[in-house]
Formats: sequence, C-alpha cells, structure tokens
Amino acid sequence: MADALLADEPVVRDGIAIAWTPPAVRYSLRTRVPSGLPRLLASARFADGHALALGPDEWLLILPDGAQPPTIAPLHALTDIGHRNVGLTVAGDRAAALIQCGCALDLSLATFPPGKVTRTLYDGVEIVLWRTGEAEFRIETWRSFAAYLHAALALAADDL
Amino acid sequence: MTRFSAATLLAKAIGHHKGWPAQWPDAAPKPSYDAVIVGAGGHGLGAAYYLAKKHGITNVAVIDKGWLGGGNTGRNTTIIRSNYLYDESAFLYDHAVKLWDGLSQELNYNVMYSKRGVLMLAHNVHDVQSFKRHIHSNRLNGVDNEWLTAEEAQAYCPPLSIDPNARHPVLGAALQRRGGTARHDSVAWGYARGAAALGVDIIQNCAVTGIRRGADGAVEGVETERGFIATRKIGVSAAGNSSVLMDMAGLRFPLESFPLQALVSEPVKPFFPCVVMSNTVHAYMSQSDKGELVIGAGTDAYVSYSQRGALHIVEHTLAAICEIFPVVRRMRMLRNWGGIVDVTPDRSPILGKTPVKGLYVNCGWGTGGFKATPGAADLLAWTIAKDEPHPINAPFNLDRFRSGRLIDEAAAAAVAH
Amino acid sequence: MSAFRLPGRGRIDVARPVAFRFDGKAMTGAAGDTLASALLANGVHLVGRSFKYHRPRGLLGAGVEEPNALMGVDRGPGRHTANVRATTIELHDDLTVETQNRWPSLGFDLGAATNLLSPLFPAGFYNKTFMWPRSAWETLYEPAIRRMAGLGKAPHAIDPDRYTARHDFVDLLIVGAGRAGIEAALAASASGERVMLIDEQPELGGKLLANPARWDWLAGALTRLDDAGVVCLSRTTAIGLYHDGFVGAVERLTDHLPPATATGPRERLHRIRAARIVLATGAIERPLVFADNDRPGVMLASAARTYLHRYGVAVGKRVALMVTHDSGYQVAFDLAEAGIGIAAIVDSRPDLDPSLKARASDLGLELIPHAVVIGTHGAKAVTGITLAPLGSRQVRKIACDALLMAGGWTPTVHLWSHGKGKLGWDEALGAFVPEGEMDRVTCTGACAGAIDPGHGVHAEALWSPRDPASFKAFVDLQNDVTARDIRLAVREGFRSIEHIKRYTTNGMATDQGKTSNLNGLQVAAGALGNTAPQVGLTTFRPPYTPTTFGALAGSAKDALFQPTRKTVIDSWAHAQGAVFENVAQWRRARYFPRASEDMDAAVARECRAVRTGVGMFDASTLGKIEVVGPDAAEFLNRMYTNPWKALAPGRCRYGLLLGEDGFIRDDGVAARLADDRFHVTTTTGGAARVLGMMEDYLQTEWPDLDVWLTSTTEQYAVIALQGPRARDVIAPHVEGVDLSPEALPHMAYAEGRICGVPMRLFRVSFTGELGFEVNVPAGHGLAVWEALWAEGQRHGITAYGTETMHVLRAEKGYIIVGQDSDGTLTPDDAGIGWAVGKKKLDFVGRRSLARPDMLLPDRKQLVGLLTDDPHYVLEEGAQIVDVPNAPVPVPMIGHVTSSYHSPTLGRSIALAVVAGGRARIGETLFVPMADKTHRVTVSEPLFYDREGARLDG
Amino acid sequence: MLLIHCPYCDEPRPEIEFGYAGEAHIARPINPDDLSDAEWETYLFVRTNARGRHFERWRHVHGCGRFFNAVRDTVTDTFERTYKAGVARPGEADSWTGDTGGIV
Ligand SMILES: Cc1cc2nc3c(=O)[nH]c(=O)nc-3n(C[C@H](O)[C@H](O)[C@H](O)COP(=O)(O)OP(=O)(O)OC[C@H]3O[C@@H](n4cnc5c(N)ncnc54)[C@H](O)[C@@H]3O)c2cc1C
Ligand SMILES: NC(=O)c1ccc[n+]([C@@H]2O[C@H](COP(=O)([O-])OP(=O)(O)OC[C@H]3O[C@@H](n4cnc5c(N)ncnc54)[C@H](O)[C@@H]3O)[C@@H](O)[C@H]2O)c1
Ligand SMILES: Cc1cc2nc3c(=O)[nH]c(=O)nc-3n(C[C@H](O)[C@H](O)[C@H](O)COP(=O)(O)O)c2cc1C
Ligand SMILES: [Zn+2]
Repeated sequence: MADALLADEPVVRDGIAIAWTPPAVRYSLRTRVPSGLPRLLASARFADGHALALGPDEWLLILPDGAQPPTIAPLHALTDIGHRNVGLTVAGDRAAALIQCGCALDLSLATFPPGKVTRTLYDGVEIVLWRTGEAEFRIETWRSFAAYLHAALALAADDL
Repeated sequence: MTRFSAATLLAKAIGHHKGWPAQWPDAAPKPSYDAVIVGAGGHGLGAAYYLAKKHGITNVAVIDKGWLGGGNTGRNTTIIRSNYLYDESAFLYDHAVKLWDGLSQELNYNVMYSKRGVLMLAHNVHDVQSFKRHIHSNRLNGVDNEWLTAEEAQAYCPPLSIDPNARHPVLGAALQRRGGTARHDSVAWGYARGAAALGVDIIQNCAVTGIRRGADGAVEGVETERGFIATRKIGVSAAGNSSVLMDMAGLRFPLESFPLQALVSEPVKPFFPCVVMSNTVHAYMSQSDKGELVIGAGTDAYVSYSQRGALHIVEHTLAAICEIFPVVRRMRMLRNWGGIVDVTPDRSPILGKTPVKGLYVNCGWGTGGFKATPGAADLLAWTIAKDEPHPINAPFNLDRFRSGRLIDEAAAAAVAH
Repeated sequence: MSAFRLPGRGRIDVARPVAFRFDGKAMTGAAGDTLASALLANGVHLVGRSFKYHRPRGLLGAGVEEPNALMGVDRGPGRHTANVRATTIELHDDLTVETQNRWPSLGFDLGAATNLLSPLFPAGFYNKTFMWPRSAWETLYEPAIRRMAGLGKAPHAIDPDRYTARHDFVDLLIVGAGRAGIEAALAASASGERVMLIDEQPELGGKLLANPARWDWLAGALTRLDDAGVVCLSRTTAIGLYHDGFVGAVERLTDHLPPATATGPRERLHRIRAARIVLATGAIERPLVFADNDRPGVMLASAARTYLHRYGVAVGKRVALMVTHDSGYQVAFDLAEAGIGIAAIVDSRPDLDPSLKARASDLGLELIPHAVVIGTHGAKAVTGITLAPLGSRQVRKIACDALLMAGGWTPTVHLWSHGKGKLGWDEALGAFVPEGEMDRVTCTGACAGAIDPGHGVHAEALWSPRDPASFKAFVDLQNDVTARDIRLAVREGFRSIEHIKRYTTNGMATDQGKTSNLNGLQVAAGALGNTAPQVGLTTFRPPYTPTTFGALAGSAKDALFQPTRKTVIDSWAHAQGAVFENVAQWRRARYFPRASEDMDAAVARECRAVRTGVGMFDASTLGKIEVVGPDAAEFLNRMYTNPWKALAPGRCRYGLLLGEDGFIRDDGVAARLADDRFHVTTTTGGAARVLGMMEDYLQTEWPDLDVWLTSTTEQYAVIALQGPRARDVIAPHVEGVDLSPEALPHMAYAEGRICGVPMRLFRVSFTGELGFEVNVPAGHGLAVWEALWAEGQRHGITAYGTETMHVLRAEKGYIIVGQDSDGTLTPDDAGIGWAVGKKKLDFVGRRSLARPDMLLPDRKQLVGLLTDDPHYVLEEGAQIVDVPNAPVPVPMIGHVTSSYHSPTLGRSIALAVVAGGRARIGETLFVPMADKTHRVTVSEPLFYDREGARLDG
Repeated sequence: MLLIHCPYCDEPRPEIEFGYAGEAHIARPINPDDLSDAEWETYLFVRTNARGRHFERWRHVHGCGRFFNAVRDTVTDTFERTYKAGVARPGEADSWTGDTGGIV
C-alpha cells in the first residue's frame, strides 16, 4: 500500500512496541444465524483467520492477505472493509498500561482476557480492541483516524 | 425602601452599616393573590416586578421551592447578546438587551451590565457563511453585529490564538458590541427588591406541589408546601422544572431537561476583555469583574435533574478553551457546577398562554435564557396582565409544534447561547 | 541555621540546604521543607496581601487549607503559576516565587489605602452604587473595579509543559493516607483485591507526619502496603467524586523538582473507576473569629504542631494560644517541650479537663480559662494580644510573637458531598459529618467525624466587649469577609446560607472556604437566631483544590486536539500546493492555485477545465453506507423520500432524506449493486448522522426487516472525473466495463477493474458535464489517481477542489445540504419535490409535510438570483427584501445561500431562498448591503445547460 | 461518568461509549396519516421528561452498536435496570419480573 502513514517506523519504548499490521482481507459479516461464530465480545479462528464478534449480529473477519471471501450460512450480509480498516499491534509488558491511557475499559486480565474483543474508544477515536495475548493487543481503526491514533499512542508511550 | 447611592452608603458607613433594612421582606403566603408566579428566578421575579410596575397588579406572590435566584439565574455564565438570526428571535432578545441598558438605574440596583462585547468565532467556511447571514439579518433588524477579520478579532481579544495552523483556525468573528455580561445574582436580587417595594410577596422555601383547576378547567390556585393559595392567574417560570409544573396542570410539554455545567478559574488580574464563544471548537469564556474566568460549553447528553454532570464534559470544555486561548493552559479550575436546562425541540422558548385558562408559561430557554431575563419578564407580565401575548412573544407559542412553524435558530446555524 | 529552626526535629534534611528566591531575595531552607516552613524558619511571617483590603497577611495553616500565603511561582518562560499555596510548594533548588496583590512591594503596598476606606466597602457595596451618572459605569467605575480584581498575575505566555492521563480500575480506592486511610488499606491488602491509596501530600501519613511517636509505625505500614502490592500515589489529589464510583484525581509529577531537572509530563489525570471507595480525607482545624485575627503570626494550632514536628520549625519564640477545643493543649505541650516559650493559653471555657490543667501546670504554662482574645497588636506581625474574661471589660495585654487558634475540627467531607452524600450535624464536633449511606462509598477516620483529641465548644465569633460592628473579625481571610459582613447580609434579608455566601462571597475564594465555611455558618446562625443545622451548609463542588486546566485538557492540543481526517489523495494534493479547508473532521482541497493565482483565478481556471476538457476531483470524503439484505430496497423506501423498489441493479438514483419533522437532513446518490445490495452515499458531514439514524429506525422501528448497514466511507477512495473528455481519461485503464453512453448512461453503475484494481463505477455528475465517479479500494486510491492524472495530461486534465465543485453545481442549481438548505427546508421548498415519491404512503418525515405551516404559499423557496451588475457577486448570507430602503426593522423575505462568479457564464450567479420565490420568478428584488442596495432578478435556480444536453459529453 | 450496563454485551461500560437516544417506548405510528396534527405533534415532540423514574433509550454506539432501553432515576442519575429493545416496558420497580436482559 502506498499510504504514507503505514510507512512509519514501529514505536519501541521500554515494555512497548507499536507497529502497523500487514495488509489483510477484512469483511464485516452480519447474520441472524450465528452458528460456528464466536459469541459477542469473543473471537475465534475462522477460515484461515479470525472472526471477532463486535455485536450480537456482527462479526469482523480478519483473513490473510489474498484470501477469498468466505462462504457462510444463508441470510447473511458480507461487506468488504479490507481497506477501510487499518490495524496496529501493541505488544509488551506495558501494552495494557499504555492502552489504558486513552481507553476507558478495564484491561486487567480478569476482565479483559486474551481472546476478548470489543469496539470501544481510544481518546475519542473509535477502535476495535482485541487482546491477542497477555501482553499483546491488536487495534483496528478506520483509515483516516489511524495517524491520529498512532500519534496519540506514541505520545502516551513517551509519557507513561 | 432605602435608596441606594454612594451618599446613602457613606451615611450608613458612619453608623457601621447597622441602618440597612432588608432588601426584601421574607413573606408568608396569604390565602389568595391576583396572580402567582412560580419560580423566583430572574424571569419570575422580573415578571412580578413588571406586573406591579407596568400593569398595576401588585397583589402578586412569587413562590420558590428554594432560595430566590438559586436556579439557573444563579448558576449561568451570564452571556448577554441579541444577534439572533430570525426576526422573531432578534426582536425577543433585543427587547431584553434594550431593557438591560438602564436596568441598574431603573431598579436602583447595580446589576453590573457590562457591554464588553461578544465575539463569536468562525473556524470554517460554513461558519463564515452562517455568521454573515446573521450579520446581514441583524443589520436590517437594527441589531448591532459586525464582522471582524481574524486579526481584528485578536486585536479585540488579545489572548485569542489566530494561529493559521491550528486544528480549527480562526477565519474571522462576529462581534456584537452591545453584548456582554451582567452579575447573575444581582439581577435576581435587584428584581426581588424592586418587586417587594411595589408590594409583591416573595415566598421562599415553599415548593408548589399542585395546580388546582376548577370545573371549567381554569386554574383556581396552587397547592404548596405551606398550604393552598388561591389565584386565577398562574405564571410558571420554573426553568429546568417546567415539565414538572405543567404536569401538575395535566399538561405534557415538548421539553426535555438536561444538565448544563459551568466552571470558574481562580481569579487573576484582568486580561480577558470580552466574551468569546466558539461553536465549532465548542466552549465560551469571559472574565468576571472579580477576576475569575467564567467558562461553559454544551450539555451532558441525558435527561437529568441532578444539577451535576460528568468530568469528561469538563475535560472537553477545557481542551477547547486551551485550544482557542493557549495561554490559559496553566490556569486552574476553582469550581465546577451544574444546572438544569429545559430544552424545546426548536431550541427556542415557549412564552405565552397554555391550553389551561389562567395558566401562563415561560419555559424552554435552554442554555440561553439569562440574556433574555428583563425581556422575558416584561413579556410574561404583559401576557398575564392582558391574557394575551405581546406581539414580540406571540410567535413563541405552543402551537408552533403542531403547525410546524418552528423558530429553529440552532438548525439555521448550530449556534447555542 | 536560622533562629527558628529546631535542631534534631522534623523530617527535613538540614544537611541539604536548598537555595530559593522569595520576592527577589535569596534565602535558604532545607530539603524536605515546604516554602512555608522555609519562610518560617527564616522568621518570615508576612507572606501576602489580602484580596479586598490589602491587609498584611501571614501563614494560617500548613496544608491545602491555607488562605493567605498565595504565591506566584515562576519556573521559566510560560511556566508562571498564580495563586499557589506556600504550604504546598515543595522547596527545591532554583525555586522562584513572588507574593501577589501588592504594589510596589509586599512591605509597602499602596493598595492598603483601601483598608482605610473599608467602611465604604461592606458586603454588596457594588450593588448599591456606581450607578450615576449612567455613562460613568463604562468609562470609570467598571474599569476601576476590574483593575482591583483578581489575585495572581494574568497569564501571557504559552505553557510548554505536557499533561497526560490514564484510566485506573480498582476494587478499592482510598482517598487520604492518614492513619485512617492507611489502616483501611492495610485491612484490604491481604484480600488480593486491587487497592489504590492516594494522598495529595508529598509523603503519605497525613497527621501522623506531625506525630513523631508514630513514625516507626508509619514506615512499617507503608512497607507492608508496598509488599502487598497496594498502589500508593502521593502528590495525587482526588479532585471530585462523580457517578458510579468514578473519581478524578490529578498527580503532580514535576513541580517539586528544580526546573532544570524536570522531564516528562507535568501532571497526570487519573480517571479512576472503583468498585468501592473509602474516604479518609481527615479534618481541617477551624480558626477563631475575633478582632484583627488576620495579623501575620495568628495561625492554626495544628499548623504550628506540623511545623514543629514535620519541619523542625518554631512558629515563634513566645507563643500564645486561644483555644476553644482540647486539641490546642497538645500543641502547647509539644511546643513547650521543644523549648518554645508559651505566653499563655487562653481558653473560652470555664471548666477545663483536669488532666490538661495538671499537665499545663507541670510544664509551668499560664492557663487563662473563661477568657477570650479580643484583639491583636503589631503592624506586619503580631506583637501582642489583648484578652478579656468573658463578659468583662477588664482587658489585659500579653506580648507574643505568634497566636495559635484551636477552634475545633471540620471533617473534610467534600468528596462525600460531591456524591450527594447526606450530612448530619454533630453537636459535639460543631460540624457536619457524613450521614446515611452511599452506593460504593464509605467514610472513615476524621472525615467520618472520628476525631478523638478531646472536645471543645464552638461558637460564632468570640465574645467581645466592643461593638461587634466596629471592628473587623475575619471569617474568610482570602476574600476579606468579616463577621459583620455576614451580619449585614442577614440584616439586609439574605437569610439563606446560599444567599449569605453570594452576598458576602464567604467561601468563594480559591480555598473554597476550607477554614471559613463553618465559622461563617455559625455567625450567620447567630444573626438569624437559628441553630447551625437549621441554617445548613453551602454546596461542595469539585475540584477539592484548584486544578490545572492543562491537566484536564490533557494531550488534546494542536494536532491531537481532534483527529484531522485526510483522504489517501491528500498527500498528493498537498504536494501540488492545494489550499485546504476543514469540512466536518476532514480536510479537503479547496483549490489548486498555480503560481501567483488567488482563489478566484484558480477557480475560474478549474471551472473552465471541467466545462471544456476534464477535471479531476477527490470525492473520497463522501459518506458511504452499504445497505445489504433481502429487505434493503424496502428499507430505503421507508427511509428516503424516493421510491427504490423498482430501481434496477446497475442503476443509480438521487436520494433525499428527511427528519421526521419533514425537513431535509441529507442527500446523496445510491446505486443498486444487486437485488439485495445498495451503495448509498451521504454528505461528508452527514455520514455518521445518517448511519446512526438508519440504525435507529432499523433496530427499533422495523427490527423485522432483514437488512444490515456497514459504513464503507473509508473503504473506497473516490475519484471524480468530470468534463467532456472524462471518458477518454479512464477508458484506457478500465477493464470489464462498456463505457459507451448506451451501455453506461447517466445514472448507471457498473463494476469492473481500473488500473488493475477492482472498481465501482458511477456514471454521475455533480457538475452538469459528463461525469464518472471511480470508487477503488482506498489503499489503491493514490496509485489510481496518479495513473489517471498521468493519462489526463494528454487531455489537459486539471485537478479541482471543493470551491470549483461548488461553483459548477451552483451553475446547475444543485443544492448543498447544509448550505442551501438549513434544517428548516422541505423538499418542496428546496425545489426538489420531484424527489418525493408521490405514490408512497409513508417514509420518514412524510406526515410532517402535511402540517399546516408546510402548506403555506409564503414558504421560502429556492430560486436563482441574477444581479443587475453582472460583476457584482452577492455575499452569501446577504438578506433579500422586496421594498428597497424600508425603515428598520426591514422586512426580509429571504437570503442568499450560494453565490459565485460563474466563469462559464462570465457573470455572477446566486442561489437564494425567498418567500413564495417560485411565483416571483422574473421579479426584481433587492439586496441591501451596508454601503449599497443591489437590484437582482429572480430566476430559475438553473443557469447553465437547461436541457441537460452536456451530461452525455 | 455514568457506568451503563449494556444488556447485549452484558457488562458495565463507560458512558462515553454510549449515545443517549431520548425517551423510550414511543413507537412510530404504523399509519402516520391516520394521526391528527395534534397527535403527530405529540409523537414528534411531547416528552414525559420525568423527574424521577425515567424510561429512556441508549445506544451502545461505540460498542456493540445496539439500541436498548433503561429505567433511570433522573434525580440521582442511578440506573434501575437496562433491558433489550423490544422487551415490554417494566412496571414498578419491585413488581417487575420480565426479561431483564441484564440488570444493572
Ligand atoms: C451552566 C449554565 C450556563 C448558562 N449560561 C447562559 C448564558 O451564558 N447566557 C444565557 O443567556 N443563559 C445562560 N444559561 C441559561 C439561563 O441560566 C436560564 O435560561 C435563565 O437563567 C432562566 O431563568 P429563569 O428565571 O427562567 O429560571 P431559574 O433562575 O432557574 O428560576 C426558576 C425557579 O423556579 C423554581 N422552581 C422550580 N420548581 C418549583 C416548584 N415546584 N415550586 C416553586 N418553585 C419552583 C426554582 O427553584 C428556580 O428558582 C445558562 C444556564 C446554565 C445552567
Ligand atoms: N491530634 C489532632 O489534633 C487530631 C486532629 C484530627 C484528627 N486526629 C486524629 O488523626 C486521625 C485522623 O486521621 P485521618 O486519616 O482521618 O486524617 P488525616 O488528616 O491524618 O489524613 C487525611 C489525609 O487525606 C489527605 N486528603 C484530604 N483530601 C484529599 C483529597 N481530596 N485528595 C487526596 N488527599 C486528600 C490529606 O492531605 C491527609 O494527608 C484520627 O485518629 C484522629 O483522631 C488528630
Ligand atoms: C458568573 C459566576 C461566577 C462565579 N464565581 C465564583 C467564584 O468566584 N467563586 C466560587 O466559589 N464560585 C463562583 N461561582 C459558582 C457558585 O459558587 C456556585 O457554584 C453556583 O452559583 C452554583 O451553585 P451551587 O454550586 O451551590 O449549586 C460563580 C458562579 C457564576 C454563575
Ligand atoms: Zn453493548
């Protein structure tokens, strides 16, 4: 991708690494028949990637670059949002503490364990927050908010 | 009533100020009145004053559930201006601004009306178009309002940042020079003193709990915490609580009550000469004669009668203030409070008769009724006295929500206050 | 070491001297000092001038309650902070402070003349005067009042410091780390819960820090808390308690460090959500109210104890005490034991605790029961006091260099009250204490009224043989409110404590009445003949202590104030020298000036290019919503005014969206991609609003419809190619789409590939020319743009911005929602009644269109205006009248909504809304400007290519 | 900042994630044409604005995206309960036994 913002160097601080994710295929999947899909706020493996439950009838599918659209149960809607979203990973011992600077959810392991995902806000910007490991998160946001989000996280990392 | 002047002040000083009488007596309710005003805010007290002064109706009570002036009159950011877009609004608010001028002398009470100018900042092309529309309309209505370039705006208000690289650069501003502020408490006190001197009873700490209606549907009086008071004319001017009062008369109104917060900084030496408002960045500020910065912004989002609000609203407000006036970033917030504002669907007030005979209402001023205080009071008094609205408040009737003849300043310009 | 420093005492490090400057004078203190303790150690009591009367003032307290010692702290350019309490300033090297509200100097202040005139300035004086002559208010009085206003220096430079924030989640938050707070933390520390203990002071310990006997326990307790993982934050003030266990707290990170060594953010805002909250905020000692109780050297007794034990400083050499409460005795004993002379202990009570009496006599202290101080002496420091037995005129003078007041204790219930906690009157304490329950919150320790050091009496002002109206006995030292001001207020009919507060300003200063509210209440109660609980307290409001704006604004400044949304083509536009404008959160290229072109020249060139060749426009910011599901057409049919069901896949339609009130909310073109799939566009600013509105109807009114909505605004970059040669530019790069007018007519839609990437192609025009809108996945947007730009060079392609787009569409009379319509216009008003499905029985807003006012003939309607002078461009927002030169108020019948010079027509054009406008077409109307009235002719709102012939290129 | 229990996410979430959406249980008339101007006005504009127990709508807009209903005391700002859209309007606080969809 030719986006300038994606060319930024990863931000590395003590206990924190912030990096853009590689290109991916993404779909918004909507259905009333959620068989084989994770419950709200959960994530699960799906096709060659993951399904992230964002609403009672809404999943974000993140599949490897080049993946074909998945085939799913009847009565559903699949919308391509692969270029709408931009992904970031925030990893390290202080990853949760960093995200906690701008996110009003309790990110302790007890209330936000690995695998949990939700839409929420970081400093007023809507994000999808997905805990991929004890010390690793993936954040998805809309493309035009990504630069702001990245700058806000980098500044918070400086001031943590 | 002792006349207030420098001379009496000097005379009383010699007696260690022991000779001052009460500015208004604390009245006990009588069994009946010619008119009862519910709500001793600036609007209600003023209405009683004008009923007595202009219409000769002096057997009037103003009843409040708390202490007079303790509602929004006592907790607002005191911005006064009349540069509204529509004729109806411009005439309404300018009626008030004309009365502000000279109010201190009329009441013999210094309400500290300060014509320091209200500057409204334009940050984008849309703002510019909208403000110009106001300015042209105001000029033809005889309301002062002028366009300033960004540089002129900064010259008028030096702490203003006009950095062209700001997130929301200032492209210019509308200035109403007659706009300004007045001392909120003094307005309530001045009207209370003036009304009491004309024979009005001011009854505090006495909540109205019911409105009694006769077989013909007309009002017969109010039930209060201190008993029934008979009257044929009730003027309700209860700001945030208007729905509650209307409900007592069996009426449901197009109103919702929201928390609105304000805050003041610690006092510092004067440096901020006027009132500045920005709807795009969303905050407004002035500096009081005591030195504190008086700051406000938008409402909290939900219906509430709690007179408090959330910290994130304050965070946004101060971020906005620091963006427009970066030099205040190190100033400190001294106190932050909330009021209850009742808002109509078109953000304009309802001032007139109700479907219930003898019941008159003045409500829905939302976030901007302080500036209207003398005007609203005068028009409410007129409406009560004549049993019909004055031409200025006639358009602000309840029927408009049925007919669709809304007076929607906000839709026209996204302008509050 | 200075004469007032007591060797071997305090928690300071005398081995580490700290140099600082006070009003320009070099002084030395010790590491661990506050500015206040360092000044006292240097024998300085005079630290400020009062607000109104400019009276000399000294330190009253030792903590945040301090009303007098307000300093301007200077930490370098942009780093001046006004009104900082000397008692909270930690001494560090290079500390530079100056006193406030005095001129030319603290010792000699001309403002003190107001003290002489003070009989003319009782409470509320300004309401009574300055009214005549009327004009003098603006020219004379108000400017004079303003000059007197304020305390600290006004800010003038931008603060270079940073502020940061975070969210904290705990099971238990304890506010206040005195004994009570620490014990609460210890009790919870074994539970495995997340416990957080915060205190505003630099060290945890609260009152224990002034009690050396407890220091070992304190140190042990803090170690245990640390071991148990309790998060302990010092220098962290809980500013307010909000809904549902939310507490805002501000941690000061750098102000205690020398400016040169301070790095990182200055303050951190903690947004704490706690399952349970324990308030252990302690209690504040009350001063006493008597004549001239504001003289430097008159202090709180507990403060003297704190200075002694915590800072190793004697507040005087010969100290007198005025007590109404037992707690003062402990202070006297401690001072005496430290070798400080005690002039006398004056106690208003006749009967004293025998054990205290015995202890006093053991220590050889003179105890004067049943007597009160009735005055103080000295100029800028107290040199003696006058006292009298209660009810007697037999006054006696005693020399002293400090007078300590012990008037009892006021629990610090601020946060409890922020949460709307109830308060009950505690007669023994003479104060309000928390009462009843609050969800999640409890109080403990002195805050809860658990104050053990004996008992006392509480009175309004102390008795005096003199006429109380003849002297100043201060209640609120910072705002110069005296007992007689409060009595005057009551006399003048201000009977509610809230009125008294506002009339006298008692409790409204920067200390928010921490030492004055209770005394004010007592004086008021006395004057009213009521009891204190009957009179009640004023409302506590956040913040507990003044809080930096920057800490609340946080990192939200400059580029991080709000996101600036940029399209993927923005960088290209920037490189081309585009001038941008803000539209909603987006920045959009407004025009692309070449060389020295101004906007008009650039726009004229851009317009001509589109009309005669081809122009290229970044339309990516348009909102896009993908509406998918078997009921998609039915859903749009209900939302929009237009009919949708018959629209065939591969076709587009202009859609108009109303609010339920019948007024235009948004518009856009939608394409049917398949039976069950639409690509709907919205205005740039309306995208989020429209999606929210659609979700609302879908979820709550028509949940039975099988439709799903997804925002795809940012999925696609949108490149508009407009002009007769538009097809030529894209044709070489398009695969899989027949671009011929027959196969792809106006308002058709097709999918294919462009430059090798997938494309959604709309044959639409917002300019009146042949037009295409190419939607490609955003990540490819710039590459496609650049490829088409390169291709276009052969056709003289020109990039154009929003301004040209506006002119072109105005020539065609296309409205812009939000500019030509303003939330008060119906479809018919806007001249787009054709977009309303006449056969539709319902859609959002339809019923409102039948309301009486919507049917009136004099509604404002969209028309065109042509000025008599073709070179004059009307101002947008200018008002329209039908009678020229009418007197003010001039009846206005409409206004100009859009107005431009049309390069195509070589003249000015305008759109306007005019009452009954369509019936006035051909009429002459007037646009009165300040300098001149312009004649205009009403026209159709369509100025160019009436037949629409150019749409096909 | 209020803490609001989203009945869909079934966990408490901070106020900033939500949008307030006005009074609850005001259904859009099936046939608006059948309504008089006064009835239509009532539907459009007239609100209970209760001081005390208030039925209101919220949307978990920056969360699961769902609209839902709540009963809240507008004097204390405390939520009595939240419940899913479509669930019948609860009666008095203590007598109500319907599907809570998550009690606060
Ligand atoms: C924070 C804030 C900032 C504002 N800023 C501005 C501004 O800058 N400029 C501006 O023009 N306007 C502003 N406003 C709006 C303005 O304050 C109000 O519109 C105006 O003061 C209303 O005056 P009032 O006399 O009608 O109401 P109030 O002063 O509120 O008086 C109503 C009275 O009715 C009493 N009452 C209620 N119920 C009963 C009952 N049952 N029985 C007896 N009495 C009852 C209340 O106790 C109250 O005293 C602001 C409001 C707030 C809250
Ligand atoms: N000896 C005396 O004269 C005297 C007087 C009062 C209390 N006491 C005793 O001291 C003990 C009281 O201890 P305690 O723990 O209740 O009170 P404390 O005064 O020792 O501690 C309270 C602490 O809370 C801090 N604080 C207050 N408000 C705060 C806020 N908003 N944010 C952050 N910090 C804040 C204060 O700075 C202080 O450090 C009791 O045992 C009591 O009997 C003694
Ligand atoms: C214009 C204006 C200026 C104010 N200035 C101060 C001030 O200097 N100090 C202060 O403590 N409060 C100030 N207040 C706030 C009041 O103390 C009080 O918070 C407000 O009237 C609301 O009342 P409440 O907090 O008792 O509910 C001011 C209020 C207004 C409206
Ligand atoms: Zn949810």
